[in-house]
Amino acid sequence: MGEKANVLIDSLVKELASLAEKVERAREDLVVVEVSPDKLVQIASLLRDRGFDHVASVEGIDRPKEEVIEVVYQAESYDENLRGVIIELKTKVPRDKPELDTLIDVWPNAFYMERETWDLVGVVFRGHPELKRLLMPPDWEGHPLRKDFVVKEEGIFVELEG
Amino acid sequence: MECPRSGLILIGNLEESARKAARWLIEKTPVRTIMDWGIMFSLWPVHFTTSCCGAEFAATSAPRFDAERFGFLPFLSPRQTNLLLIEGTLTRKMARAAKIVYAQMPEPKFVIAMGACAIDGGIFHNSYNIVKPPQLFPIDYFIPGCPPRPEAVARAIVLLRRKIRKGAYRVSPNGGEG
Amino acid sequence: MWELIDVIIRLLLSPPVFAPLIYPGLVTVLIILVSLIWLGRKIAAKVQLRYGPYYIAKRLGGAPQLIADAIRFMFQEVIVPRTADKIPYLLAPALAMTLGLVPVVFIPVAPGFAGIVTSYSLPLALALSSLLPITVILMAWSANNKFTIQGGVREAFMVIAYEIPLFVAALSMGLAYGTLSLEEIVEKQVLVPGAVLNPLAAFVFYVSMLMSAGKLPFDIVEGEQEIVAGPFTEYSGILYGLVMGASYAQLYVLSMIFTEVFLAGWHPFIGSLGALYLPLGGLALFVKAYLVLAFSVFLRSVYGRYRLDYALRIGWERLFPLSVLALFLSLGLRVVGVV
Amino acid sequence: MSWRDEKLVVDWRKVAKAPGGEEIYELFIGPQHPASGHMRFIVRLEGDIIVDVEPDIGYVHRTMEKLAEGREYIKNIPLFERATIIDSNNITLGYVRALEKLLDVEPPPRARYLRTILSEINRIQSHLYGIGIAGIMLNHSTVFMWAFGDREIWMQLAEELTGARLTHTYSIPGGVRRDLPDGFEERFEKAARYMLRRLEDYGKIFLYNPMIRSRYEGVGVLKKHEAERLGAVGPNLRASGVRYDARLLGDYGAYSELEFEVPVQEEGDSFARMVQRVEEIKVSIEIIRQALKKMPDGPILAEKYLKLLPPKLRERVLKTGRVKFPAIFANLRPPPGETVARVEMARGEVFYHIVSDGSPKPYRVRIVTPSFRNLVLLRLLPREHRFMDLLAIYGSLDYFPPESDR
Repeated sequence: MGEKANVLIDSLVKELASLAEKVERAREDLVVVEVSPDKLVQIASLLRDRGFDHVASVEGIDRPKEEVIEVVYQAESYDENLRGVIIELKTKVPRDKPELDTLIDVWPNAFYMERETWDLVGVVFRGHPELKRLLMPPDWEGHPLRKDFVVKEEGIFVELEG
Repeated sequence: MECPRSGLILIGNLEESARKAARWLIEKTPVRTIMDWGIMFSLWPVHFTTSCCGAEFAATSAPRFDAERFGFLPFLSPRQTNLLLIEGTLTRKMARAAKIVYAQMPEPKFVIAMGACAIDGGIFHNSYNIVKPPQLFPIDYFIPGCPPRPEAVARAIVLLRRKIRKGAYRVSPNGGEG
Repeated sequence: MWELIDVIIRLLLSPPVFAPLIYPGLVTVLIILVSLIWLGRKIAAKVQLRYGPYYIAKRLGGAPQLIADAIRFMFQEVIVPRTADKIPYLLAPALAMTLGLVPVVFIPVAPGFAGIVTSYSLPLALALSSLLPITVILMAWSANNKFTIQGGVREAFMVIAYEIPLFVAALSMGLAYGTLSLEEIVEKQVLVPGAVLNPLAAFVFYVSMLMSAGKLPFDIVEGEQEIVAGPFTEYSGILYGLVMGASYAQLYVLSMIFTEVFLAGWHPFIGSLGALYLPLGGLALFVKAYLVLAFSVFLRSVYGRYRLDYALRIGWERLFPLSVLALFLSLGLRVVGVV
Repeated sequence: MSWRDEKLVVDWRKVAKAPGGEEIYELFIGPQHPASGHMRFIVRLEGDIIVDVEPDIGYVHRTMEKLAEGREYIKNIPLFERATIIDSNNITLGYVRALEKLLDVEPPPRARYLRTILSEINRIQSHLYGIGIAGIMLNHSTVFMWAFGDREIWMQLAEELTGARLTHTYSIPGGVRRDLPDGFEERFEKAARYMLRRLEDYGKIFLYNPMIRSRYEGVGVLKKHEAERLGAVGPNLRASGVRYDARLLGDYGAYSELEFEVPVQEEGDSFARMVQRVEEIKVSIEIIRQALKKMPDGPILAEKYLKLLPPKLRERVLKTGRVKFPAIFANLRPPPGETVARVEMARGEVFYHIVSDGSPKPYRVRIVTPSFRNLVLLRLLPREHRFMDLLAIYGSLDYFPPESDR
């Protein structure tokens, strides 16, 4: 990656260190930032001003052992020297009441991704105008990507049901 | 009104006698063979791509495996077509649509289940969002493969034509479940 | 006994019975329906590097494909949706087919041989052929389905866009020849066909003919990718067969008028055949009309579909001024006395 | 009621408020429709103007992320391939790259070249599929038949290379499954010359046909800064003037050793997107030509896995060029950790994020496909256009529902 890119990333890492709980450069093209839920919007708008103007993915990882759902925003940029880097914003949200502020004002293209995260993992994004089923049928209860939603594994004899 | 002599005396209400006349006309063998010949050569599938096998369904009507040679012309709405091709996985949401489309199609209709997913779930067999088509429609032919080659789809069409030619489709009860 | 058969034969061969029934009438339309749609599919297949209907009759190249389709349509269950109101829903296709065929009565096929010989056959034929859109709107309304209403509204827009240029172009030719009877127009084109005389009118007539029959690139009423089958979405079985036949019948009638007004009708008149039986002499008319039909069906494999407002703009801002120009052109021809 | 907003780029609250009322005509262009594909559009019209279009997807949601958590690592490759069956090497390459970063194994140079060749063949094949579908949306059946007919040539090339028409499952962690069959260069050269000639015919009958241009030009304009902020990907992004391509990151395949120029259009309307796809086919043909010339010799599976094979089997693999999977593939146990990979598919950039906890099955696999990224465009671009423009925009965006629903 270009020399200018490294300079930019290091300045960004230092800047984020003050706000976020933990910032580390996991790989050459990946910066992992752990943030508490309330400071998320502030850090996201800082990233947007630094050039990371859209989000590559919004995902929810269910961790039942630590009683927490980890919501991960991966921010990306298209301009010349920042294009190789992905900034990973991680926040932890309690599993029984997963609530978070929506980021569609900062990153407009997170609209459908947040809606899908609610649909599959069950994280409620406060302020999202259209939180309804996206991929699952409209009358579906429960959130399939949670670890307690068990799918029958590949048995040796797949029994014929129905 | 009981008729003393046997044979066909069409009196009584119009509706019932019209239906009897129609059935009498259809049952005559020359009319039935013409009807089978007509249906056999114009199997129009409805434009309803259910899943990723749709790419191979499109390749079947493409120039290399030209299915229009059999009179197989994908047509617009379920009303004018008589063949429903379930292409690949049938998710719950799509299954509702498929049942409605099957119900909308006029009577001499046939169903071909294309791809391993349409037979018994294929690679997605243990997914919670999958429905197995044999539970929904009376299926005439299954095409194995994921995705099946266009030759396999063409073979299914030819087999279906042979079945129609023999008139075997009339034996199966019309009101398949669903 | 023989006189009776002789009377029947003479009755059959007399113009008022033969014209509507056989030559320009029902039997020809049946032949046109069966062969034209098959020809269209074969031409489109040839352009698209494939075979088209083939296995139904290998040696004939799949010719009886349309007969198979017609039989299938005949034996398919006719579904009348509960929400549609039944009477107009069931009658409209039959009405469409009849209105598509009625103008055939006025089209002369040989000097002095037409269903009804009048001196106003051109405006009468055109006026009757413009009744068809009304039945299409009736179908759209009675089927009571969201897509058909969209189709009906589109048909209403399109009718006004192509009807006026069609009439003005045809009547400008009548003005040029000083007569409104198709027979005299054809008689006057012995040396110079109408298209050479007034190419503007020929172009405007042809394009608005395509718009009226809904052939590509003006396939907007039956926009199959946007509104499934336009006004004919809910029809199944023989009703859809009738409706599809009606649009081809209208195309056939308009192309017969087009050949008579612009391509010098039956003119290389085959005297020997004519002597045997008058309409046989008019074979050239049928051949020319069939070529015009084949070309308009060939356009299916060349063009996409215009947007509705673009097609209306073509109708209003290009075809209508052109047809007025054609009117002045033929006025000039009339004054100069070329004809 | 335009959705554009200076500060926020998109004012989602205004967009999400469905306009009700007397004169709104709501149409369900549903899963069964000649042109809707595997999804449903809920279109709200006011006269002929589209007031709001809501894509209702999820009809082909085969729950790949949940199934991936229940299967071993190697079994997920054919699973993720079913998301985009017409571009299968590119989508599996993303998963394999992420897995290789976890296992930190690097494919040998020859395998990287082979992966690039198959990726580009799939790109051409997928672009032709897109052009064909866009053509049938305008009822131009000739370009549909031509595109699907010419696509068969590339499918046959891919079949010779991998053995399957569509579902190749060609890239495996550490390399590829098959070596190049002999005589591949001549057949490719013939196919390339034929394709370049055919692209002129596509231009004459479809792209530069005045009738089709009237349907495409000025329709569905996506300006440059909106394309960036909305995260558009692939040809839709490059057609709006942004020179971004995941291949330029040099992270996978042999793209860093080949010179190729990423085409970019400026206008950003539907016509630019269609021209962009035709240009990208030409660039892909150029890439394959260079790759075939510069291809080094050598093994096609990483040394780390080759030495696990018994010696006699290893000889056969090196001689016949057909890889036999070493026993360890049955339950690969990558170290706990997370990796991210991005691969340029035909429709755009696919994004993978694998979280592993050391067990033979991944803890969580996140896949964001390019069509899912373009879904935002499908919601916003058709607003304030004519009803018939909806399909022109839908065709030009080249949106493939099974890939978006996963």
